[in-house]
Amino acid sequence: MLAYLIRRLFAVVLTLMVVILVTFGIFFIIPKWTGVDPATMYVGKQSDAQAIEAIRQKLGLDDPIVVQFWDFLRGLFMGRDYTSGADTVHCSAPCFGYSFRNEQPIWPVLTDRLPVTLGLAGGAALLWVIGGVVTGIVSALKRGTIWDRTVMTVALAGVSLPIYFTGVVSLAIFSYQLDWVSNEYTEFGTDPALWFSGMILPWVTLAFLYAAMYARLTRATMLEVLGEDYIRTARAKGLREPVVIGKHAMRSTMTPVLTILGMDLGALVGGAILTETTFSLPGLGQAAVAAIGERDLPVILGVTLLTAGAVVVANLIVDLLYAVIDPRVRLS
Amino acid sequence: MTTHRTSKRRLAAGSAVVVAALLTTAGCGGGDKKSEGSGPGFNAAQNKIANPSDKKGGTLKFIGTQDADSWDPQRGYYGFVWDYARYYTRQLITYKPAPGAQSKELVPDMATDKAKISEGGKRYEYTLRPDLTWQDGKPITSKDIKYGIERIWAQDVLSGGPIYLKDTLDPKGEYKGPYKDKHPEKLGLKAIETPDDKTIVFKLPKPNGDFEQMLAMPAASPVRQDKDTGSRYGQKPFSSGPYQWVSYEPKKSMVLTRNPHWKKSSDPVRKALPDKVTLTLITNSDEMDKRLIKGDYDIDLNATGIGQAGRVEALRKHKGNLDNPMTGFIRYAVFPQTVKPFDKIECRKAVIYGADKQSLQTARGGPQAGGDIATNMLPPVVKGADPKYDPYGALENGGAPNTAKAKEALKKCGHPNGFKTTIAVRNNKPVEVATAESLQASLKKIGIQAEIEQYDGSMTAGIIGNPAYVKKHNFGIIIMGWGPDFPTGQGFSQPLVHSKYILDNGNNNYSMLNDPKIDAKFTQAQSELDEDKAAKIYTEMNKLVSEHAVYLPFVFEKNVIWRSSRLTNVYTADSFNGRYDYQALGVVK
Amino acid sequence: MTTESTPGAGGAVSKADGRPSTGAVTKASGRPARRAGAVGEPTTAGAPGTDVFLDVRDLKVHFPTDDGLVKSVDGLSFQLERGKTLGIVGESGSGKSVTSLGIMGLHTVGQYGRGKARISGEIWFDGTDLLAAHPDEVRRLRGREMAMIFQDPLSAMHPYFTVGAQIVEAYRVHHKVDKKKARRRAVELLDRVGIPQPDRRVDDYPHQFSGGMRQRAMIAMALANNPELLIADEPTTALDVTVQAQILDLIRDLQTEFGSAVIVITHDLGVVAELADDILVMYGGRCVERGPAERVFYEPQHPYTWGLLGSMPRIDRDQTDRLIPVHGSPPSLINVPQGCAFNPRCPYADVPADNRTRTERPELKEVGSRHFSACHMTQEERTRIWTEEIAPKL
Amino acid sequence: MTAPLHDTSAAETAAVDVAANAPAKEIAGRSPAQIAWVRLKRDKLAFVGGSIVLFLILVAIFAPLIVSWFGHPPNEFHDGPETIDAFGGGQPVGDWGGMSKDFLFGVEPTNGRDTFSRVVYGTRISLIVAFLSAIFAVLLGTVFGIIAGYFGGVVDTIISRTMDLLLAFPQLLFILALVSVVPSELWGLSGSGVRMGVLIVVIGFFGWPYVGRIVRGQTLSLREREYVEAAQSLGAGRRYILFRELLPNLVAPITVYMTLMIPTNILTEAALSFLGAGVKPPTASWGQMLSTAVRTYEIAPMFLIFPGLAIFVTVLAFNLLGDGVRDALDPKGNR
Repeated sequence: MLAYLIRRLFAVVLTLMVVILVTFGIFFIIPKWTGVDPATMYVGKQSDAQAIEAIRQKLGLDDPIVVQFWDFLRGLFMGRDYTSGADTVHCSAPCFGYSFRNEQPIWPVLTDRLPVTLGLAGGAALLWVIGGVVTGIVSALKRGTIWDRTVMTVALAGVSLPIYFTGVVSLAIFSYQLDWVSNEYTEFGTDPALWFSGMILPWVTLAFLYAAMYARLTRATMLEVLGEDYIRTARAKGLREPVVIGKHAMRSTMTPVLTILGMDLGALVGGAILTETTFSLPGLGQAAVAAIGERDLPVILGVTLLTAGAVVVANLIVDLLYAVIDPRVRLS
Repeated sequence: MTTHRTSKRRLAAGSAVVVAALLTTAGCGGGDKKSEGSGPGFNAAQNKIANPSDKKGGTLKFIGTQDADSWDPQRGYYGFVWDYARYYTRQLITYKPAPGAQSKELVPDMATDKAKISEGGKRYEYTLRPDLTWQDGKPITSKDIKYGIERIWAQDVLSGGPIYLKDTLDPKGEYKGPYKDKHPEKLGLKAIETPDDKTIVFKLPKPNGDFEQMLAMPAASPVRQDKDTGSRYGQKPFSSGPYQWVSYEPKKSMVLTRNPHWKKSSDPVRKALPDKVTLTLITNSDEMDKRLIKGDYDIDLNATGIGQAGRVEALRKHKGNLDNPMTGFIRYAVFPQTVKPFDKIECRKAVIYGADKQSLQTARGGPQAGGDIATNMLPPVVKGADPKYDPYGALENGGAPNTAKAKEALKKCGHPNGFKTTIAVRNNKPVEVATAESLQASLKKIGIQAEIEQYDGSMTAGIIGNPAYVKKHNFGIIIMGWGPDFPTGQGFSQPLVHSKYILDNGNNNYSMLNDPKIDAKFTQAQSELDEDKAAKIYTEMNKLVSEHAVYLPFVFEKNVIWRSSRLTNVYTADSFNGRYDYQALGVVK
Repeated sequence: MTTESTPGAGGAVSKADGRPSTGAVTKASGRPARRAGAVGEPTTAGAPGTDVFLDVRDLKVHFPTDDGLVKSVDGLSFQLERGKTLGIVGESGSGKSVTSLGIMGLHTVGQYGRGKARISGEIWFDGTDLLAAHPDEVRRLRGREMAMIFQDPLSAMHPYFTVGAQIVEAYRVHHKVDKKKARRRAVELLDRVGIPQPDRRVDDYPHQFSGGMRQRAMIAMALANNPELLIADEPTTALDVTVQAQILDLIRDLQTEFGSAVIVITHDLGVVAELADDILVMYGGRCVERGPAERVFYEPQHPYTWGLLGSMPRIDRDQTDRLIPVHGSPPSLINVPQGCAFNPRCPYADVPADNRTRTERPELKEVGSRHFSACHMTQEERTRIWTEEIAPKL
Repeated sequence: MTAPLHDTSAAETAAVDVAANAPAKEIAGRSPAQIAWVRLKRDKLAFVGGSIVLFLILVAIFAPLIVSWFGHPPNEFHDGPETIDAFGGGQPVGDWGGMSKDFLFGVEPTNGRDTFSRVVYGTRISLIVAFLSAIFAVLLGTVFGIIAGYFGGVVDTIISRTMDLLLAFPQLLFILALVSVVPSELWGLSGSGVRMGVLIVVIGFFGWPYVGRIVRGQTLSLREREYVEAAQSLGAGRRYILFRELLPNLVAPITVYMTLMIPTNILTEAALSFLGAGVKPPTASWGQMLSTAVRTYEIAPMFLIFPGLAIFVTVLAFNLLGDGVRDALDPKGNR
């Protein structure tokens, strides 16, 4: 068990290293081919050769990529100083980098945005798991009926709708036309009611998409499980049908659902790009898109790393959880 | 089959509801009465003061979607920062607190009077007013002003702001900035002298008629050395103005309250009416417009104009709360002469004639939100501008393209059937992309095949500001906009057309215009201390520029901006790109 | 009622003290009167002195599918007395398992949505017609009065619950006892079916058991409530040969001990030979031969039974000609062959005159004492073929 | 957000797995392909989906013809006062977003381009990118999947780890980042061609691990099967076994996966275009139209509705067809 964990954690670290390396490559090497000096993006309307040189130095842009990579890694664990001339900025560990656009370390930017994304993902997940799983089960139990066909067609329609379409349509109706909800993120601490009002549409639209997927998944799994021998055994014992479904069938049905949920949540932590863009939520995904637009490499790197980390860790958790749920799974 | 049909029908019914809901907007086309709403009237704050008042108190609520590039006075370059900075910074001289064109006049601020200019325009001397204090009550001295200005030299730490003063006072860059200064008080800059705490003297290597314009920028604000936090100063500047910083969260909010040590008697400019100034930054501009119209906030900090949706609603229902000022910006296309076939003037002329100016104006937002069709490259807010000077007939036929002349020009330039080129446009400015598409469409009609290249808007300095890159990537047409840093020919045109501004990186003279005659006009105008005479020289300079046919101006930009009914003492100021003069604003409680 | 929840301390669960006197038994007194009215099917049931408590009459189980109606069981009748063992034999797809699930009522429960089974006929169980009874009533009987042992114990046990928990659950559905007592019962049962260290293994998961042990555990689960009827559906198919014998022994021992009636469903006549009192041979959803075990074994009256017997490996037989295979494949249950369902595969299909085998479906006819067969051939023809052609080869 | 784009639910994967394993049981004498075809024809939803897909393909092929009959050239501006209210917000003149006989779907705000024509032309981009990237992903996935599954050992480990790694990447973010730094001329292409090429390669590249996993699993299980052993014992070469025995068995799962991947790719392409990383203007694409519509929906809702519906209908049609194909190839055959 311990050996397994150590090995998995090692794999996690390795994966993240590769992710950093690749991200580094994309944003350092390719721009070099295109002949654009990254330092020029930090100077204003009136650029000054001295300023460009200073920024290049401060960012270490002249160092070989290996050195830059090493500096970044060291910064992650030990923090680092950005020095140019007499001015030194300290970025304490975990130092994901320092944004010269905002004159602040990246980590607080990320931690600032993380709650938004977590709030979005968490709230939506609650809705879609309940909605998707319940409809999926009911559909499975009413297989072939009008209910089933209707729900499954709607679910198929659901997975066919891009969120930036449903999102904007819902905004047009509920925010612009009816003015029921706000189209701007308010922090929970500032005003919980406003926060809630601003989150409803993102939650519902995102949850609708996922609920559709989960309903399909749950239905299919449930149908498969209902065909299992042990369900017949449970019935043969004289168990009431709600117990058969609720205890025996659910336990098996939830395993794949939980797996997918873990991975989806992991991916959503950094990946609710479209939802956040559509609803102007200042989460990680939006930060990433904005950072790509601004070539704010430290932020891109930070979000990418955080996202990849979330996915990999979610995978690990799912695997561990699997071992808890399914006694047949041995961690080795 | 039944089920399937049922679900289809339900689906259809559902989408019908959605469509119907959406269409209630689309449906209300003509029948509406154009109402003036509750405000004092359309353009009521244009060239006059709307709701004049001296009543103090209340909270003035700004909202915005874009935070400052930096609130550090020496680093901020965004127009709204300069306007807003007057809340917490003071300068020796500043723009007159008056509506419209009057605002362009310079008046003394911390100085008792305008400069005593001597030595043929190479020596500027100011005396400070009494009772100037920092927010902690200590007096503001001439050394604080010198130290503040010196910070401009520390471009390695404090990049981003305007460097006119540095270029004018120390063109060779001999001084290395206060952080590397060996002087005990870090006041090693030779070009500025502070004989005593109340006197400051500037010594220019050569005269510059616009020198006081440069001193009116926030970059010339005092900074006290013991309060200088270097690159982090912008997080919480130490106030010399009527308001001081209480809190600031980047991209979220800011609160300013009265600086108790600021004395009205020492400040002839700032009204300081509200007790508190707040700024809320949100991300969605449509939501911002909605909240402004609703009355939750008073004014848009960025003043980039109400978005399409808000504009339609506001024009329909709240026209009285709108102003439609000129911003001083020109939106244009420029042809780098290094890129073939734009090395030939006739090819450039072909594009100028072939462009559909009305379509470009529509793409910019139409006559109100876009601006007037531009005729030449000097905006009306700049002295010496003549919008009637229309060398390429931009206004003929309501801005329609002159296909005949375009074809003729094409023939002359040796490409009778047109040619291929690339339009470079920033990817983060949808309106600019729209103008690129418009230009592309009209050029296609005369046979010019233009490819649109959307480059990274944040890399402007390194992409279109890099002539080698421009040439290599065949950017024959670059779409940009430019506004004056100060309302003179130098403040607007010099970076665009003067040969010394051709740089390897961060170039602004995209056309690579290198005409000694034009350069000479600037030298001539700068040594002219009489504004009106200088203006005449700039008029001539502008004609020379036009004759090169390297620019295709689209519009003299105008914005539709919102003025809350709560606001008092409101007027737009030419000196601040047509924004309201923020320091003058008050609110009714 | 008094001792119902406190099984014997010695571990042996005896029939007498575990049997509650529920209404079902009381009802049984009224049964003969109702049964007297039963007519139609050839039957020996109701004969004085017999203790028939399972009486299946004209059972039909049909499944509608996209391709047509699948007639898995099409008119099956048989009886079973207390304490006796019935073996149902046939190929896969002959309807054996469908029959057993039909008795357990597992076709109607949990069959959601479209594609529900259509069941008709009567299943009298201890005085109750299971098909007419309220599903809840059937459910209460399930597991308590009738229990089932499934073919593949690995897939038949829930992989996520411990063996003990699954036995405890089976017990507590029908007995209101606390978990401790139920657990004790589970250990006891495991011990009885021969699981070593039952108090430890009770907390193991099914996958931690070997195949044979799993089947023992399965049996323990089935016996948790001392059922009157135990249905064993291919109880040994998934097991090693050596283990098979052990399990069969166990079932036989337990039957003696508990006094349950047992239905053994199998395709393997060897299994039936070990256990059964009566044998029922199914083909294409119908009964083709039924009778006491010794008669079916020694005087089989249907060509299909001959085939089955011929397929049975026997040690005392010569290697070279030991098997008489049944050629061809099982009939489609959607388009059952006209006439005798077995006719396409029957080597003697042309023995009866008038092509009857291909046009007319043979009815079950009594061919001996409690011995029935559905074949158009005359008894003489059958006897001749059996004695002259088949028996010598076996 | 990457996840919803790549809707690879366990159920689908499972179904695919099953599909390849067992031959259809009830109707003997017909090949699995025939059985699948019969089933597919009977599935009315799949039939509807298939018909729409066919229709869309025809629309894409004959876009110029259709537009010449019913619309205006897709890049032609109609920003005169009769179509666009330039004095207000640049909104289309008239109700219903300027819908008329001339402009069936109304016009785009600000520049007055014919929405109908642009939606029609958008079909081309969507389908080409989705099809080619799916093919690319399937090619990569099949090749690497077979290699990993067949050779096993270190090769398998390396390929499997690579697939895991790719799946852990925040894909949309990466594609977005990649597309934004790719130069404007590449592979001898320029303009929209480059962008399309990049989109195809990048979407396909991030899609192959999904196919790769399935193919690898299939190959592994097929390798264990007797007939491969039999073929091997008969002295058949490895390559022979691969192509004669494995490939036919992979056809079913690959077909299913490809039909299910196309709608996903359509959504990815639209998402990238929506985020500004799609084809260059003025080339019409649905996602790019939507990104304009997001800014203008208050004044021109119809311009939001049509491209949105186009994506929805296309993706739904492919999903219906894909579901149908999957069910048809699923031996359990129970819907």
